[in-house]
Amino acid sequence: MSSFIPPREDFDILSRTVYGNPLVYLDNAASAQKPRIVLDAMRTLATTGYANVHRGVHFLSAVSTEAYEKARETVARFLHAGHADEIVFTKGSTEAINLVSYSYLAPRIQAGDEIVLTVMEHHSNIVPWHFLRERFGAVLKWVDVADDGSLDADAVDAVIGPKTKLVAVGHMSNVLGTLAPLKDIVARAHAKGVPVLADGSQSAVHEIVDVGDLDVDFFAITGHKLYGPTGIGALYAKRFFLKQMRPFQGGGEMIGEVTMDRITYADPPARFEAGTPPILEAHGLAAALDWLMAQDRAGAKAYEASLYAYARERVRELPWLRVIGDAPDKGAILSFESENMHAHDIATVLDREGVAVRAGHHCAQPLMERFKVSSTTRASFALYNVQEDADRLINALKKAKEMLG
Amino acid sequence: MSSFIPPREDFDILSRTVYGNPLVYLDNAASAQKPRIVLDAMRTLATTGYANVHRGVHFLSAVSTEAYEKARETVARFLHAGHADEIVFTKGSTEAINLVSYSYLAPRIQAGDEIVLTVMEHHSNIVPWHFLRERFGAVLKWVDVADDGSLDADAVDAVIGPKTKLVAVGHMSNVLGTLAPLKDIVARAHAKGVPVLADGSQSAVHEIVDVGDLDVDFFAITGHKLYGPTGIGALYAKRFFLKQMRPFQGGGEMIGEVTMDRITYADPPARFEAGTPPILEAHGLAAALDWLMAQDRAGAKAYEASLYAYARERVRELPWLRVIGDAPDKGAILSFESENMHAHDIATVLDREGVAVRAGHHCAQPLMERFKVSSTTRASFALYNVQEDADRLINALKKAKEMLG
Amino acid sequence: MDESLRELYQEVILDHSRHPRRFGPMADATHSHEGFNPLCGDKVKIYLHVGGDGKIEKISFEGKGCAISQASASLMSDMVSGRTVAEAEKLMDGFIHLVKGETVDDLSEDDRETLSVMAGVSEFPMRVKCATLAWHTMKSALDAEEKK
Amino acid sequence: MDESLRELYQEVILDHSRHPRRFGPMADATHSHEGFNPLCGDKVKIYLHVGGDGKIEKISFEGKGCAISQASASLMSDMVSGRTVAEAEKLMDGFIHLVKGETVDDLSEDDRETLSVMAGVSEFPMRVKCATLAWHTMKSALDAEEKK
Ligand SMILES: Cc1ncc(COP(=O)(O)O)c(C=O)c1O
Ligand SMILES: Cc1ncc(COP(=O)(O)O)c(C=O)c1O
Repeated sequence: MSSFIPPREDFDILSRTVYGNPLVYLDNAASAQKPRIVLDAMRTLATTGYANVHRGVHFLSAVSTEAYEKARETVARFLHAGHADEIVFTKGSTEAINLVSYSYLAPRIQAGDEIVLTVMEHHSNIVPWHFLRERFGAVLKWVDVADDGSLDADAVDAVIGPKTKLVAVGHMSNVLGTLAPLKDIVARAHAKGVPVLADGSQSAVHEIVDVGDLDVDFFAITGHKLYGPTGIGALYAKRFFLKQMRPFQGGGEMIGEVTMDRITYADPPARFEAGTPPILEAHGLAAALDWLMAQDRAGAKAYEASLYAYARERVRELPWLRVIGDAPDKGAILSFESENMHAHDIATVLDREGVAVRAGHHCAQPLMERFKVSSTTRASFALYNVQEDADRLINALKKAKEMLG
Repeated sequence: MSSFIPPREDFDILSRTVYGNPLVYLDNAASAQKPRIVLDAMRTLATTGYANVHRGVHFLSAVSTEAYEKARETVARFLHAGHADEIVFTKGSTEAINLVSYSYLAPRIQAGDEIVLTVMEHHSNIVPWHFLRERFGAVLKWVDVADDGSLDADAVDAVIGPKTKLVAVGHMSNVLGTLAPLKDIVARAHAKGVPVLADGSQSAVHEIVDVGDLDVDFFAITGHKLYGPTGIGALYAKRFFLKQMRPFQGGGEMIGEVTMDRITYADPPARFEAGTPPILEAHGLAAALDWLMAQDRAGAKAYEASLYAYARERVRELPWLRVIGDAPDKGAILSFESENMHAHDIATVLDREGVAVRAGHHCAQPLMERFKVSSTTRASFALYNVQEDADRLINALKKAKEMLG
Repeated sequence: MDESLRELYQEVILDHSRHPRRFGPMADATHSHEGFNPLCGDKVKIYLHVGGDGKIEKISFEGKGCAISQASASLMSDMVSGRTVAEAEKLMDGFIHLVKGETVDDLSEDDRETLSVMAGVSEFPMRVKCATLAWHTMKSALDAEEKK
Repeated sequence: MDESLRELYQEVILDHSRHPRRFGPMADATHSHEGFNPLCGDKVKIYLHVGGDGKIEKISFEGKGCAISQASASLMSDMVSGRTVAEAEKLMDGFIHLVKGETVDDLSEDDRETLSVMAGVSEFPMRVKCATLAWHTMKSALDAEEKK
């Protein structure tokens, strides 16, 4: 494989068994496991330095506030954002995308205005735009992918027109593993004066993301796929956009001054963080990102790619499976279907073998329609997976065929 | 005091020191500390049973899904809701109230329609309604409190008119400690056909809340004030209302079917839970509520009341402090101000004595205006506080007077 | 290999799913309803022809989904055909108890035995919804008159 | 009692906060700005009269807030009066370094000594914003011409 050594011992859960078999966790695209250091960090803050943030002058509040704001800097560093105040903490990437929809686009959209998206989007990067269609008459313009699942910047460019108000594109597909040519797409869109939102839910954990280099205007990430806690995510947005955006949720922390008949709002990013934020989770996310940044990331990427290549090759032993998504340079996500066996049945058999995969539409129904399948089985790799995991997957698939096929 | 024994040993943080002094944590209304059992529960799920919920058929996903849905039942039990599907998980009570604003009221409000609220609301129960004023021309009708901070159901009734679309009232003020006569208010509002939202952020931890008995239509709670984790809260809403409400955020989990030009939505509560939910946090909240429900709650309430009464009495030794909020049967929240000493300066001195209190406007600026103060110092008690905490508070206040006064 | 898997995917289940009985639309249906599990995408549409005496004279279904959901729809269609609505609903209650691993009284020995081919589902909590989809859909179809 | 507290609330600070210098509005201000810390509610409004030569001929302020924010506004007003805008901004940079506990070069010995009465703030990170509010507000007032 490669010289990268998977940091398995950082993850207690990886040594557990499932129905008597050692766990093979290949559901990483749905959610990644969390290294011990993340859980420790959250616990330590909770047991030694916890209080509500921002409004307190006492010691514990200072400790928690510092941890929270330091987490913002860590996210900025992770994404190579120029300024920490370009990071808005959210519940996850779903909320990050909804924030752009409600606070940036909704007040600017008129009937007939267009939003460009691709057929490989996750529902979280579809439904918020459907809302604008339903509520304001926006028009969704869909960009197709090629049969191998690859996405062409030209194809995106072709549908960007004078009425396009936003290009919303997944950086990496959670089903196909396709990596979008984001930098190219951004350049084309900007040439026509159109901002770009990228859904980085899948890419951020595998790629080294540099929002400055990509020049992307909005970038959404979600903590639980980044080896971090649930309940936390972030939106990166350029200051230029944040400044013009109206608030999304209303509550504590996001106001300037409130009277009975008048209200002013705080500057970004506070303007978009109403209420008590996920304090412990932000701290946990920072620990996860620090942990991830301390890995040999180029090595991890190559390692994941070699794991994927190995699994992809071995699937050829199973001619009754059709792989969906074979774009070049794609992420370590292997989706397949079988004419005779339903994905849920396959996944159930695999589960009894200790192999955890996801089965279903993966919140990407338009993509299922595009490939004329109702569901797929998906094995997705993380940096803690090993070659044996792929072998166990193949063996379990053979058993599924035996039993169901 | 009383026979209730404060469960201090469940909270590691309570044995720490601050600047060499044992911690006296009296900032519970901002956020409560978390018992060990909550942190353990989250860690155990993360290290033995974690995966994304709902869409997975594999073992870990089943474990996490069961934990998540069981947490919903626990919240329902805690609030005495009739059905678990009347509980929507949110990031906190701020999001819960915004959900009602966006999904219930926004599509129903017209210019000139009225929303009734009280001057003692937290910004989280003000700003979402200001949005409806700014965006749709709604009119906010404010109910005053008496000089002792008490709220009269008659006063609420008096402003409910034919154009009132919602009464939004805090169940317990986070500054005054005033307990609203909620059952009475609900009865009056319902008599005029107006639904009631109660902000239970402060009350749920002190009172035994029975949403059925109160007959309240919407009730918001927040985990971190309930000895639970950050990043989680819940909205209770009657099925009747949930069914009519449109989605708030769009994304995974909340849809029925998505195509390129059409979309249907899931039934409640899923319809309102877009994206990966705070899985570990919901589980942690359930652990906190189970822990709380296992306490002698009537005893704890009496105990907190006796702590408050003691502190209230001792504050009389300090005639240079003016207490704000002296309603009968109020919660254990003691707010005060001093003409010559600013709340932040007082809090800073107290902090060096190890006494953590909050100072400022407490996200209740209209209330500050009502009492003609710019800020107050607030000591708020939890069931783990002890009489010595009150003594330490008084002594520290005397030192503040010495130093500042 | 795992015994409970063998039990779940026993031959009769696989046979039902591969060769579903009473599959297809029905032109003269008195009741029909489409059921859907948004989490996994399983779909089933149930057609019923109920006579004036409350008897289910005909039933058919169309659907797409996993072996469990399709076999369950096929098995159900076979079983309720010719029974009264009340009997069908009793059968449904029994079936739901069965796949949840709860005790089932109230059913005839014969019905219990026929249904028992799906008892293996009770070991697979994540699959219970697959097994019950057709039954809930039939119930919705039958309730539709009053509800809509 | 705590030494750093004594340092923070030393007599000259309390004196400034109780008897603020140059307090009140200014009718002929060339620049003014209202600063606000939404987290704690501190407010300060700065009025400046800047001459054609870039000299701050007059300064006054109004405000409401903690001892630190008011003392800082008072001290600042005293110090920048009669200086050029450029000098005032240099003083501000020095002050901000000082209250953050960073090294301060670039200031005269006299200025450093005068400012040092607020050095105690550096031990209280949650109070730094109180101390800098007036200075940031003065800066915004001076920048306003270009910006607005
Ligand atoms: C009365 C009241 N309402 C609402 C809130 C908002 O809760 P959260 O910040 O957890 O959303 C709070 C606490 O901050 C509160 O005290
Ligand atoms: C591509 C993609 N976008 C968005 C999301 C939504 O992320 P979350 O559910 O954490 O908000 C996911 C994962 O669920 C995803 O894979």
